Amino acid sequence: MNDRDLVEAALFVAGRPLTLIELESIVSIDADVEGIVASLVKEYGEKGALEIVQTDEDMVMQVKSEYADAVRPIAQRDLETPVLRTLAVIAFHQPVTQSKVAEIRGNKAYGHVHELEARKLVESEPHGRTRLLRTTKAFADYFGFETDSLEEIKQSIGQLLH
Amino acid sequence: MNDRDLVEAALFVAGRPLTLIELESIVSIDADVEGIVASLVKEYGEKGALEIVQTDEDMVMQVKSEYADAVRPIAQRDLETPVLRTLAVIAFHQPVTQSKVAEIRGNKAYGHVHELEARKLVESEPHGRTRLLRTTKAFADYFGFETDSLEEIKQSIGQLLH
Amino acid sequence: MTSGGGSDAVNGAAQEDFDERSIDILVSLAKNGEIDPWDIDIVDVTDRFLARVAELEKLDLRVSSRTLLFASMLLRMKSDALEESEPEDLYEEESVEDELQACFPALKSKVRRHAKRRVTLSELIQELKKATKRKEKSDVRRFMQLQVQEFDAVGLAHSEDIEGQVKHMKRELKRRFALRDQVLFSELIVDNTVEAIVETYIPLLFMATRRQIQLEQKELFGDLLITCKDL
Repeated sequence: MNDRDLVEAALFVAGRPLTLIELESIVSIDADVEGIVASLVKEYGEKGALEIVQTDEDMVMQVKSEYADAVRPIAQRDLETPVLRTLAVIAFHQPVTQSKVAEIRGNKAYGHVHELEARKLVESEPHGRTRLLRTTKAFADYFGFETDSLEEIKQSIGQLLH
Repeated sequence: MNDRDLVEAALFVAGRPLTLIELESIVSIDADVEGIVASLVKEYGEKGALEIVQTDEDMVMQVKSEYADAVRPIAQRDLETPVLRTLAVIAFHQPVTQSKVAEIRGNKAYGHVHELEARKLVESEPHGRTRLLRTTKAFADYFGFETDSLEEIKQSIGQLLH
Repeated sequence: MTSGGGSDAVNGAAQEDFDERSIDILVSLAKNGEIDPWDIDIVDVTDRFLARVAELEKLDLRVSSRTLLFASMLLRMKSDALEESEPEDLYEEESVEDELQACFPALKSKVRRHAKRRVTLSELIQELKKATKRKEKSDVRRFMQLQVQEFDAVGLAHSEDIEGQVKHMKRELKRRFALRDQVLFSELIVDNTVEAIVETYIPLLFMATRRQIQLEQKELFGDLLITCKDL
């Protein structure tokens, strides 16, 4: 086992940016992690579909941008389809009651709303015996809306729908 | 964009075994996917911490086993502990009915089996009113068993248990 | 609330009495610690509820027929629960005394990359389109169900002479069981209307509760297999 390979393996499995401290925790005590990362950045940059990108704080292994679109359908999404579908319904009908969403999406929607709230993509407030749901600023950021105004988001979605 | 890089990018983002058909869906129409995979297997095998492993049906990019333990703490959890435990019960008692697994593991086991089947680690066939479960070749492969014989797997697990 | 006996089921009070009795059974299960009211396992509750129903032989007939319907609803919920398990179940805490806890770490998986990518806006829109289509379909289905619901199965069970139906069914089954061990529900249906199906099903439910026959359904929505136990 050499330190270069340990850093490579770590960047590969993490699937997210790693800090120097995290990398240092797995290599041998006297390893020059910064030097290793710098040489990996160069090596990956020269050939293949992958790259290692380094910022001040951290470094990440990812697909070079020219290949990203082509392989997107193969990568796993961070929202499961049923949950995503419930989110789409909320975004389009918002502000909308939880019971209305359940009527459209079935009882599983309660679990989905729970997950979407935990992910902070949806927020709710009490509304009679049910709850009123709307998307959050984090939702707008996630999907690249320039605004977090509910009306404008609904309009954009409406336009894209037709 | 070249086909070798597309295959490499696809194996990287997938994080799971891909079939030839999946790979063929993203490369150019006249690409020799089998040839590309064979040469990637060789190339990765010669250096670095990663490997591409090919079975009859599919191929996967993963960390070489000598680096696995060192980077395991950094890797994102794959199967949740309760699901792993259900898988252990199936592997140890197989072939075993779904109802027997639910008896041991509780009703949550039905959801777990669903996930394990989707991951192709477990397969089932109808058996009266329930289903008979067993582990798959992918299971043997994923957990590093040298054989996919149910008897030998059960024996190995039995040894680990005691 | 008392369980079992004390029947003053006069017409108007019948519905209330039924509700009370069914709930009573559940409450007494909870009191005896047989179910945890805060953590209802529908499969387990159904099994225990049915077992308790079988014990309460002295129930007033009308109440008992409603209770059986209640039990059949529980059974339906049970089959739903068995059919699909919510994803959040996957991540529930496990009890520490699980004997396999210690063993599994010994089985080490290969280390692969499990990163997930973000969903794109166009994927969100695609899902919205699918959700809208599904909704339209389910609205059509609901409209069709409404037509069927005009027939009140519960009312029928309540007002008809159940014991008479049970007797009739017993005769019919004895005749068939004389020749073989098992009979299919579909063979007993003379007329393929909702009314006829319910009229055939309810006496069978009674007989099953009295352990005179056994009802089995090999697959969801499949035919019922009737086996003679003690006719």
